[in-house]
Amino acid sequence: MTATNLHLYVMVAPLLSAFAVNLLGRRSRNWIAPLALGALSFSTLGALLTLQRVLQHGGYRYTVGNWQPPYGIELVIDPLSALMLLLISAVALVATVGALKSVEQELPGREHLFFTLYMILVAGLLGLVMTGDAFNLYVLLEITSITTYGLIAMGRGRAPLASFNYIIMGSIGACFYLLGAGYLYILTGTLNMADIASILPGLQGHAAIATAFGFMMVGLWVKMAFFPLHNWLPNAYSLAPTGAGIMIAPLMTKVTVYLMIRVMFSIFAPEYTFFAHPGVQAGIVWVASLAILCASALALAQRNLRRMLTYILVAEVGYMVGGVWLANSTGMTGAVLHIVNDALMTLCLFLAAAAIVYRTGSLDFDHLRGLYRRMPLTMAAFTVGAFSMIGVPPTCGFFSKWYLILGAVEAGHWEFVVALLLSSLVNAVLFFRIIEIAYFKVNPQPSGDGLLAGEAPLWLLTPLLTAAIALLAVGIGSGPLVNQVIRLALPPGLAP
Amino acid sequence: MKVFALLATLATGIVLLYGTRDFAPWGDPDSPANSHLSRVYIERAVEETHVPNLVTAILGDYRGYDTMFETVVIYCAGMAVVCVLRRSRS
Amino acid sequence: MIWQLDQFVLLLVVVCAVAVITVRDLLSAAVIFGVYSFLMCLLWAKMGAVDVAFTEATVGAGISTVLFIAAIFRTTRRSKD
Amino acid sequence: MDQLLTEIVGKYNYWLYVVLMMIGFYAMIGKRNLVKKLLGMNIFQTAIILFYVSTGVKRGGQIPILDKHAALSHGVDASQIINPLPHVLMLTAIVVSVSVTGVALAILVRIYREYGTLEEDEILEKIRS
Amino acid sequence: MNYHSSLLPLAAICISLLVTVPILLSDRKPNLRESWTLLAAIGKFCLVAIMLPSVLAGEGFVLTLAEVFPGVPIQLRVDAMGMFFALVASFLWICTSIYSIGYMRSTQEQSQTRYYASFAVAISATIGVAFSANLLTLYLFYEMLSLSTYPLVTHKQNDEARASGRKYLSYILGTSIGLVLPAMLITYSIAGTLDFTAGGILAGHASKATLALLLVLFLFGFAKAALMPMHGWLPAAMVAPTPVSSFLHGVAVVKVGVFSILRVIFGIFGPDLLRSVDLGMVITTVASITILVASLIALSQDNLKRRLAYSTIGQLSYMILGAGMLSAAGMTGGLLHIAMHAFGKITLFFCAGAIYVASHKKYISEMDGLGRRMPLTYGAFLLGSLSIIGMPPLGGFISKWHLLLGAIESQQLVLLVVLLGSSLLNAAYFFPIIYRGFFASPAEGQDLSGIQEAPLCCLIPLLTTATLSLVLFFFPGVLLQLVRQALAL
Amino acid sequence: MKQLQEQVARNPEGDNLIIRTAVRLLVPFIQLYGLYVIVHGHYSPGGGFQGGVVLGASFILLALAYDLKTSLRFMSERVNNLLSNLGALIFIGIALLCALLGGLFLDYAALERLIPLGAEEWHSLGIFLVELGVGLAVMSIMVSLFWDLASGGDMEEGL
Repeated sequence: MTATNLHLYVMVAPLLSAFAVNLLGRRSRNWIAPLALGALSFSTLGALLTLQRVLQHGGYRYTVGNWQPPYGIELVIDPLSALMLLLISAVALVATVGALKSVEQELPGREHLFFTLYMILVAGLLGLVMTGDAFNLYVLLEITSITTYGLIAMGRGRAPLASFNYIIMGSIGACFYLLGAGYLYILTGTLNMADIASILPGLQGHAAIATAFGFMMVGLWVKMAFFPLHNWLPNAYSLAPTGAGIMIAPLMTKVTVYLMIRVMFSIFAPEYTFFAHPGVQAGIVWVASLAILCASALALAQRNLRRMLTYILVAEVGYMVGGVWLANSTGMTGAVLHIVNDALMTLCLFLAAAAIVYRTGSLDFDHLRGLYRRMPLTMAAFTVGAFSMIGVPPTCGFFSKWYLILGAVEAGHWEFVVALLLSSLVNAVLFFRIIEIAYFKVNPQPSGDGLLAGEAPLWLLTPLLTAAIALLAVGIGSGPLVNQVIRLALPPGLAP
Repeated sequence: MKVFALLATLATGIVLLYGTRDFAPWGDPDSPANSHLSRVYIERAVEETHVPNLVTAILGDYRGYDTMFETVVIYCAGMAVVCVLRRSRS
Repeated sequence: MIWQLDQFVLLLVVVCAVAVITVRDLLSAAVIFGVYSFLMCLLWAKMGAVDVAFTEATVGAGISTVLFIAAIFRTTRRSKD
Repeated sequence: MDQLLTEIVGKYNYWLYVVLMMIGFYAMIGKRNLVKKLLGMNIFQTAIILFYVSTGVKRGGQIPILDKHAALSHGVDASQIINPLPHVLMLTAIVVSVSVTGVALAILVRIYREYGTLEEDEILEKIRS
Repeated sequence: MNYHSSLLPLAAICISLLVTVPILLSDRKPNLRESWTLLAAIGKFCLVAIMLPSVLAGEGFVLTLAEVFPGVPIQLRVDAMGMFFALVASFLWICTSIYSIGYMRSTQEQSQTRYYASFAVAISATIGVAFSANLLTLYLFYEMLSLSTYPLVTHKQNDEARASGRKYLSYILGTSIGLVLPAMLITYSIAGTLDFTAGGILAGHASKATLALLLVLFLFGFAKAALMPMHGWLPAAMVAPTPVSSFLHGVAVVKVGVFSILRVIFGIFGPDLLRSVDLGMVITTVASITILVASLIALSQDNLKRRLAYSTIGQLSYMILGAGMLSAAGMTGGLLHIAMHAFGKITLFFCAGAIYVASHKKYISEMDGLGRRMPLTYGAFLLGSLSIIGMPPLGGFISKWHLLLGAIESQQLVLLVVLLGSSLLNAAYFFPIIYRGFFASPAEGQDLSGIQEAPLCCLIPLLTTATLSLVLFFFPGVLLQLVRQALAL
Repeated sequence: MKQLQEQVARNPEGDNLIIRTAVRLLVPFIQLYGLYVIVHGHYSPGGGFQGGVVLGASFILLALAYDLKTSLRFMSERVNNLLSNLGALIFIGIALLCALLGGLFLDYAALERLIPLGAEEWHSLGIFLVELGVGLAVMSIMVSLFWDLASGGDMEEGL
């Protein structure tokens, strides 16, 4: 076999750098930045090459340890996972640049520990999108979860409690997934996704398949904070150290959505997931619509920027789950595109929040007064991110929303259309409320303590502006992105 | 809250039990779980890895990738606890 | 193993599990959890999973319980439910 | 009735695991004490491990440790050996479980330091006030 | 029309967009900043004017920027209709720029840099709307315009301004996201394209009910056209500085709304389709109601700018009414009224601003006798109002004449009554202002002696536009030809 | 519990003497057994993980019988951290080495190019090396988990 190991190097680089950061960063924190950034740059480059290769020559499978496919653990590098590899490594790279400064401020003396967990988290996410093995997926899911628990619990005040709730909910999710995988194992005797998929059609009508599918789905929904199961997310993400939030918020939920797609299409087939029980499919779209509406409504009630963003995040999960479950390729295109876009939007907004918190120490709405005057570039980038969330062209948020709504129209799910439009409107209200405060309300006492005037440091500003530019670039380039990448990445068997 | 928890628990339990309906009886050597992958492991592992303890052979080799992450998991746990709890003594 | 003993272990496992979550003293709960793990380990050994049983004996009945107890020492034994 | 009984006896392992699972799950979502939740989580995970391990059982099978020379020279009769794959998986699951427990306990200590209690309702009250 | 690929349309749009950078950089140097503004204004008009001869000769320009959806690129296209609008808008921007400089300096407004930067972005978006080749591109620039005018509306930064800004945005963004976006998506899923095509793209694809739904969504979705009941933002937006109001009313915002509706009627539905399914009625009914109600409300307003605002609401519906008649003369009149009203109304706003600069008066009841102190301003005001009422020899007469012809042509005598009746109302709310200015004596305790004409920078633009609305009556040639080409008559 | 702690504080040596002596005698044997479990994982139940836990348990026993400081004398915090990194690095390093030597990731047979022993033997040896890494990592992490939890993170005093 002349397979390349490149995609594995993409994953191993951050993993190795985690140990290096732990060992060397303990001595001097000057080691941290070059190690982390070097590893992630390498990963990004590798992911780019992998994606290019996949687009040119088609996807490939790779078996760790050179065993026959169902016996060893198989990795699947298809356009979708290659795209996710690139997304994760690039977002992680940008996020790391931003996190460096904010961690230095918030967790002095513990940076090397923070970045050890952080790099392992990146490696876990990268591994997660490649794996083609149902059990390996569980292990990696737990790696990402444990690192996240740790990162969140490093926050101040109520963060440990939020992290504990996350542990309980996350463990329930992981256990449910494991149960589902176990049921499949009993039925098929294998853990390889492709192998399961080839055996399952012969087992039509088994109640255990439905049980397995249900449990795997619910497990993943808990992990991605799909609406009725979302309670843990807002606290966990808003109380985490700022540096952790920058990284976790854009990637965790998105990767879990990707996993849902993987499970639905690589293990089960669309014929099973969508068309065997049309009532279920319609029901989930309804739940997704409800999720969007409720999360948007909850976001309205928040008085803190980061908390508000977390509720928007929950709503965005509704977008993606709903898009996937529309069961047509337009909706799926929208969902996949939204995975990319939402990762970038969330990155941009959380980076902006980090920059604000770095300078002013607070994200309560009342403290945002007159911020445009003091941090014009930060707030400009924030505005771009906000526009993208609202769905103003040519920022990228508009384009995925377009596909999602179009898919919903095609599928006749008008409730989803209404939910998407209403949530756009709510987002407009949410963000313009902030823009109004930050732009048009003058700070009564400009010289309050801690309210240092001035723009965020370059280490925070650069990634922030990069993210903002990426939002515009991806928006304008979404045509080629969809045509040349996402169309290839769509799972087969969907209604056109 | 407790009532809700109880209901959720009961529902989960019932669904899980319902799902076991189609499973092969307990201890059946020919059930899918015992025949498909595992047969090959049992028959070939010693020959291919020279390790008589099949569990070790599979753990270390066939599914070594899992085990690698298992090590990373435990490493993560250690680091996470240090992160969360340890106060620097300086 | 004699099947009556087998049944007894099964019963005891459930009893222990219930006890773990009902006992009001957390230290006792942790210790009972150790017992529960040990019984589990017996069950698995009987099923032929020697490696898993070994691991459970060292981890579940050993380390986990010790960690629980350590944490309870650092916090509180009290529990309202 | 008779049929049900044979069904239960024939699959008693599943019944046992579901009962344990329910106990653990209930503790995780119904109990207010954080340590109890954690104990529930451990019970839940052992239940799952029990479930997996019991899928690998073969009636009258031998433990999956072979005689190297016999195996190399005569081959192995797979139906005589207990399925090792679930064991492997569960070793990993146990590790994961203890890791999560460790992290959770560390966080518990932090929570206790912050609020002086491990009861969820008391903590929430303290946060509110 | 033949289209050549060319960078000219992009240049015409981007010149003012690019100039925001030097404007922002020259924050501390007002003279430099304002020369940039003027430079961009003149450059933009020149770029538009360069394209004019080709368009008149039947040659257009096209530029595809990016293909974002299958079959729907972001594309710029210069055709007669776009040219017509761009010409008017870019010319009036020069006037507005000069006027802004005078106004902002003499009232010493805060945050002028932000003001000029937003202004530049807004005019770019306006030209972008004019040159959009399809609905998606139009939507893009439409949103850009909404967002860039928000800081202008909220310019004063006090509670009232913020409240109006909120109102403005909720109307404009709410309708564009809530109504236009779904309408656009439905159109796309029905027709598979969003290109503006003569004769429309929906013919043969949709039932009458769907068409009616789409039409209603588009009509009210482009809330910048202020069709009732989507007009609430316009009077509220009057808190903005006067140049902004004149920009909103005369040049950009409202006209963009009307232009978008006309584009949709001509390019998406197609007059023939609307005629065949008899949906013109919907448009004319809504427009007629708006005309009459708005004129009546205008009568009761004492605040000069509010009265002008309601007048604008009514006048906008003239244009939509004309298009809704679906007759050649009616459509011509509707389109032409965009330009005629623009010149007239911008004059009126300039005058209102000049009065405010000179005397700090906002209410009509306080303006007794003011005309004698500011004869030039009031003279211009007279010309502007006459044009809007539709009196010869002013530009407004031409468009109103066409509208009347169109009403007759389409044999809808009700519309004739509406047009004539509302013209009377127009006269009724404009003449008292002029009368009081020239002939009434100042109220007790009012001392007008210190008041004189506004600074030259304010005066020149308003005199220019007033003169032009006179000139347009005699030389409407170019505009008329563009309109005829646009309607392919 | 408090009583017990006070008792210990009052009488630091006395009652615990027997336990301490026993532990002191026992610990080397436990550690030997742990090593045996790791090394003998090929032929009997056990392996890196179980052996690592047993090794870790020996240190925990020390900390329980004496106090945290004593166990820190046997294995300092730095060494512990080093060992945990080393353990994980051994595993990943070997996996990576296989890939770098031209095979696939974790393909122990590729190590053949380093020292020719035969593919099967390398598989066996590879598993052994990897288990060693697992054992190291598990041992040190278990100890550090206990240290942190027992002392509440300040590493000053144990239970």
